[in-house]
Amino acid sequence: MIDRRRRLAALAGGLAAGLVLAACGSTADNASSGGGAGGVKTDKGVTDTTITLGVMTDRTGVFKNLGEALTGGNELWVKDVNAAGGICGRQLALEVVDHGYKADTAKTLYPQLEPKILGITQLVGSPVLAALKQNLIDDNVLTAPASWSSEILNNPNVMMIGTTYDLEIIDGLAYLQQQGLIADGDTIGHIYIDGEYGGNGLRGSKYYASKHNMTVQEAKITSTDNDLANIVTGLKGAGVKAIVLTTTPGQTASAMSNNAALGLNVPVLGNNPTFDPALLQSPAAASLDKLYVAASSAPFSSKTPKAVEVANEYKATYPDKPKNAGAQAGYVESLVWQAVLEKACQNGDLTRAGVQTALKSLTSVTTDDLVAPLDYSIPGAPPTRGVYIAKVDQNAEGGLTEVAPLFTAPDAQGYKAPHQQS
Amino acid sequence: MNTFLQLVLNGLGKGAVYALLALGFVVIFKATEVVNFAHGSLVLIGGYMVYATKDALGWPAAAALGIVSAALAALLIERLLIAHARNADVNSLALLTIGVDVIITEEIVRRLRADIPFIGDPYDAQPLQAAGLTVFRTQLVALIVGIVLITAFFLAFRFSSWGVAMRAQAENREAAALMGIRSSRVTATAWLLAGALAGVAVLFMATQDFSGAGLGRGTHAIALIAFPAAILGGLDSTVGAVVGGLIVGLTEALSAQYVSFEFSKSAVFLVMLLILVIRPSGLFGTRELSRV
Amino acid sequence: MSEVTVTPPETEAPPTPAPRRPRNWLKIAGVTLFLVLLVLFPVFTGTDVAYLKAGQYVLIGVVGAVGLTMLVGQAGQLSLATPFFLLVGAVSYAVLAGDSGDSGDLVGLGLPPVVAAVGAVVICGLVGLAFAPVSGRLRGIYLGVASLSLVFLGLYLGQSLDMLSGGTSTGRPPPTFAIFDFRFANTEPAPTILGVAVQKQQRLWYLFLVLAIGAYLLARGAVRSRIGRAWRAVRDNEAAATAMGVHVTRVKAGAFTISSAYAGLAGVMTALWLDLVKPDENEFVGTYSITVAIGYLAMVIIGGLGSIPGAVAGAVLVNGLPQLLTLGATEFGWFADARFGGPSPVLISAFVYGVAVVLVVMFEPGGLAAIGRRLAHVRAARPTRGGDRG
Amino acid sequence: MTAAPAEIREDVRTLAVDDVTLRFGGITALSEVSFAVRPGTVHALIGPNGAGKSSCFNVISGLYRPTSGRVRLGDTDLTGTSPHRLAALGVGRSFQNIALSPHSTVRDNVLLGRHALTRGGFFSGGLRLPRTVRTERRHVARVEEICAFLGVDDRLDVPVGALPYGVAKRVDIARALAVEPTLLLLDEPAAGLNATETAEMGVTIRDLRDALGISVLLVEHDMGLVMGIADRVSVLDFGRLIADGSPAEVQADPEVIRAYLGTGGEEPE
Repeated sequence: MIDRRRRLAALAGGLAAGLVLAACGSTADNASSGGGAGGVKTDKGVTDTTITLGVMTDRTGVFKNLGEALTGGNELWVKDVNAAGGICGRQLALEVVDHGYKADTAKTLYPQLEPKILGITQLVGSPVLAALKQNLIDDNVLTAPASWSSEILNNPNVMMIGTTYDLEIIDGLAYLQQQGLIADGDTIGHIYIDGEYGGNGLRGSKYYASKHNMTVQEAKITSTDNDLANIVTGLKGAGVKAIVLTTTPGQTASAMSNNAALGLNVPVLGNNPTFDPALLQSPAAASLDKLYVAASSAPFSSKTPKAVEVANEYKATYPDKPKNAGAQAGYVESLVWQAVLEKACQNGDLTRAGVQTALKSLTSVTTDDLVAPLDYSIPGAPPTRGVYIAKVDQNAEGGLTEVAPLFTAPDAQGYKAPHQQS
Repeated sequence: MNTFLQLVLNGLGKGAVYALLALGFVVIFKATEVVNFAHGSLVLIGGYMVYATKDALGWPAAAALGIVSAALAALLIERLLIAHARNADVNSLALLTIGVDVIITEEIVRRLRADIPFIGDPYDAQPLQAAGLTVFRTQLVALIVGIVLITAFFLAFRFSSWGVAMRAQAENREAAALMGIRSSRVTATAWLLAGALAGVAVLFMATQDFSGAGLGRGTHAIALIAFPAAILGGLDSTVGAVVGGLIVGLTEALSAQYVSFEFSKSAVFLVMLLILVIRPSGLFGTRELSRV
Repeated sequence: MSEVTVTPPETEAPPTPAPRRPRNWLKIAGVTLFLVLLVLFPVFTGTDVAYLKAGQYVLIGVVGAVGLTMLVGQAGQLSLATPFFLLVGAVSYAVLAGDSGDSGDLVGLGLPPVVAAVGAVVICGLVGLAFAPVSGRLRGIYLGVASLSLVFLGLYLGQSLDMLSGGTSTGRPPPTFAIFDFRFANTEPAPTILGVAVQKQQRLWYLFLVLAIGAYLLARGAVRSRIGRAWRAVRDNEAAATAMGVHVTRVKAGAFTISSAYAGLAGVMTALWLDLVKPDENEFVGTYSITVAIGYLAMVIIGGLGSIPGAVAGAVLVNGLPQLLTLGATEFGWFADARFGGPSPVLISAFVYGVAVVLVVMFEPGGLAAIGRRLAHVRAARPTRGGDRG
Repeated sequence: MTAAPAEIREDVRTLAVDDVTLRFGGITALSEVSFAVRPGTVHALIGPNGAGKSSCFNVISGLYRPTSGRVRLGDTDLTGTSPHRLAALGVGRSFQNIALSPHSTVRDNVLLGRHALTRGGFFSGGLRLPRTVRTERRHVARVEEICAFLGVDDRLDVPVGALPYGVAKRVDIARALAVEPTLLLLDEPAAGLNATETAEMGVTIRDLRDALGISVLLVEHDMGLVMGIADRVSVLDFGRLIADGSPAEVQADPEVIRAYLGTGGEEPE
């Protein structure tokens, strides 16, 4: 209580005086350590009764739809696990903070969150992850980011959940070729957001093109460029046979609608973040039928039993929340955490170092097929290389139907991720 | 060649909307020498009203309501704030509009929550194709509306009593006041018209064809791209607004293809910079902003 | 020129030095107390580093805003280019002090951090000077919008020159700041003040505090001196300034240079604060975005154009409020319904500073500085534009 | 009327306007104008509206560059000199519409006049080095002297914007004097002043000439003032110099009378 009052005073003190009053509080370090219940070693974020995980999400910024669904998925998992008796004799709790997709806000929130948690089960936003990279390493906080870029695998504290963007695109292009939609020697267009997300996707298409004698026509955009008419005009001029997107849903709509409007009409390949079911209500709806989505997690409407179960539970618990693949992705993020925590519990070490050790010993985390089995034993390598391929379907809930569950291209097996160590 | 022609078409179509936006800046500047940084938020108000009422009222009535709302909002800003800040010079008033803009924009974005509504129902995403070229219907409608409105403005500036009064005021404030021209009415009318222009422009902006995005922060940002259009044409020139709008549209389209897409926004600003260094009051402008 | 000392008729009074105001002990005590509180701030926050981070962020704003208010308020040149110089400063620091990165594709000169920081500030000043052909020719809003092009240019260059900036994907880490062997990082053992360990964040706080106070004093001195008078003369009447011997073009260019250098220092601080140099992905939201440009402009308007203490107050409000509200949000559960369209820290902060800008222009063009002066009865006459006294 | 100053200083030199022609496009604003301001005299430049007084004034102060002809101060050619260098050459000027900084104090405004006499940029000022502070104090003292001379020393800390017009006018002249000029250019010093203030201004101008021994060139509409204080008067009409002599000579000149009556402009009071 004193601590709380002291902080409130410090809060006021930043604006004016009043700091003197605040000085009465103690500044003693209150982190406890040592043996806990059941002889399990613990440090931060774990007490005898509770394991606390952090969620750094976006509820008010540009990715609030995704953030809401992911957080919903995380919360469902906590509910399920706690109903089943918790992990290691402890109940789970989430500490959720909203950074609004702003790195400066996150930078301030992090030190407030860090002492309370064992690890992070959801971290939204490439700029946020980049800004916190050093903190996560310094504090040894294991983090499941809502970013699937293989560029971030050089951070040993990142726990990748599923396939990375580059592999999604490699698998996706292989699927298009398998279907006869593109052929060796073609020119393909790739519109990508400059940044961790888009750039990683581009790495995938460049790799695939190099294996199949294709030419990639690149177009770099920023996350707020929504009018792609001039770009698609240019791609049409270049005679592309397919367009790859690593873009936001809004940009996907523009690319699709111009693909139709300008009479280009080529197949378009995107990955998970490119699609949002809300697009089906936009003026671009009629032009979406050419879109294929290669994603590491199952679409919202996936027929995979666990995905159906999560979707139903999600709809029942959060009738107002946006329905997108974030729900399953959030759930699966936490499922992997569950595997890590259980392993660490077996090892008798629920410290931050302990969960790191536990993670590296996991070679096949199964998630009821929400994502392909995950292997965390190779540093820097994506834990899996399989994707779900889906196609836009007006009638499917969440707007996508699976056309190929867990598809892994031969080219994907041979691909070496940028920070892969073997 | 087709690519080039298509780009020119894209550029001209977008330029028409930029011109409408730039005209909004120019009308207010001509009458009051104030640069209205809140134009983007007027755009949002108009768009928000259309979004909020089009399901209940139908699109045409909602569109009309949106235009009226944006106009009234502009009038309110002028009557409630600008008119009461009598001691402030025109530069301070421009800063005041920045404050207004921040407030309105944040509030509308909050009200939109997760929605990014498209509001160009009757014409959006219905392209016309001929001879291998595509004309976006939104931009065609915008072009026609733009030509009609801009012609009406030219006529009004020349011949209506308001236009005469406004030009007199633009020439010399004190003299106009002495001649009995009611300056506050001219000023209020200018704001009202600028608001209405913003309300019209947004009907084309929050579309798949024009911006590729629905109403939101991005719509507000487009008004910022129209700023160079108004400035490079000359803030006190109606012709300048039209030419400026088209230059911005074409610069954007052509540099996206022939330099690089990410350069296209910088290109717009660099063209503006170049023109300003050569002609500090813009292509058709007659006055520098602040006098010695 | 000759300084003729003809004693004019009707004045037998010998030349007297400027009347010294009697020492205001109350004021001196107040300032001392305030400084002591700032020095002890890490003690109050203790292990709650979050509040220290918020405090550091305010100090970054102070440096940038003090630089901007000299340009906008004193020299009368409207600039929205602050984020561009923040970016140039941050990138320059990383390039000058950094190494070539894990994969060797970055440019890094490996200079000592102090040299790099000074170098970054100088580079920003020179870039600002290079903008002189534009800033010297344009006035008012024209200059404001022209300077906005630098923000767009910065975004483009940051994306394209990734061997310098690290690119928008990952950016590049700025080297840890160090003065000789004293590193601004966590060490074992660490010195303590009143039982609180002085670790990385505490050290950065003191570094930023020294920089901000230095920037403040330098600016206040300059504003009260010859150069400050020249700025105001150019702002108010170029012809008169010229007649008094002021080289208008040079003074304008100089003001832009100095303001850019201040922004550059704020940029170096930003890099150290974020532990990261990374260009934004778009121009509207981010560390070097238009939102930041508007924020800095709001700081100097709210503080009172040209007022150095006012700029500090503006920085506390614009940079501090959202940070504190955000911390309060998690600490005390404020803004719980932000995600249902309720108010969020960012929204409330934007409202507060938007309204403050409007109110200041309408009712108190001298801004917070003038309000403060009136409250303190420092001065009876009503000054309308703050910092003519610094 | 023609009382010479107490002593003629050696550094006060003749200002010679030599055959100056100024054209803007097709319009000739000044045509072959020549006259000289002798050291230590009060010299008035008069003429009806549009006669070219202001143009001539602006040529002298370097704002306009003449199409042909020269302006010299002693041996120094002012024609090609940048206007900002004139202060350092000993030319001070006041403005018709008081061009002071309204938000700055009287002291601050007048101190600007010391710009060319002082050195120092951002750092020397910012660091407030002892030397800077000492120099500054010396200049402040001199400025206060000048202000006392002009009778505005009781308002040194008042922002100029809060002063009555007549007082502000004097501050403007104080600033011109702070340059320590040998030639003082006054642009309509009596404009906007009432009769009492005008008379006081006349006394002040004579006084400062007498006390400082400098030359004064003034452009003025108020004939009473001009005829009362000028040692010599030059008259312009349609860009030409039509008369140049003592006040009495000029007043008697038929061409001058015609010029004033013909335009219906200001009549000699």
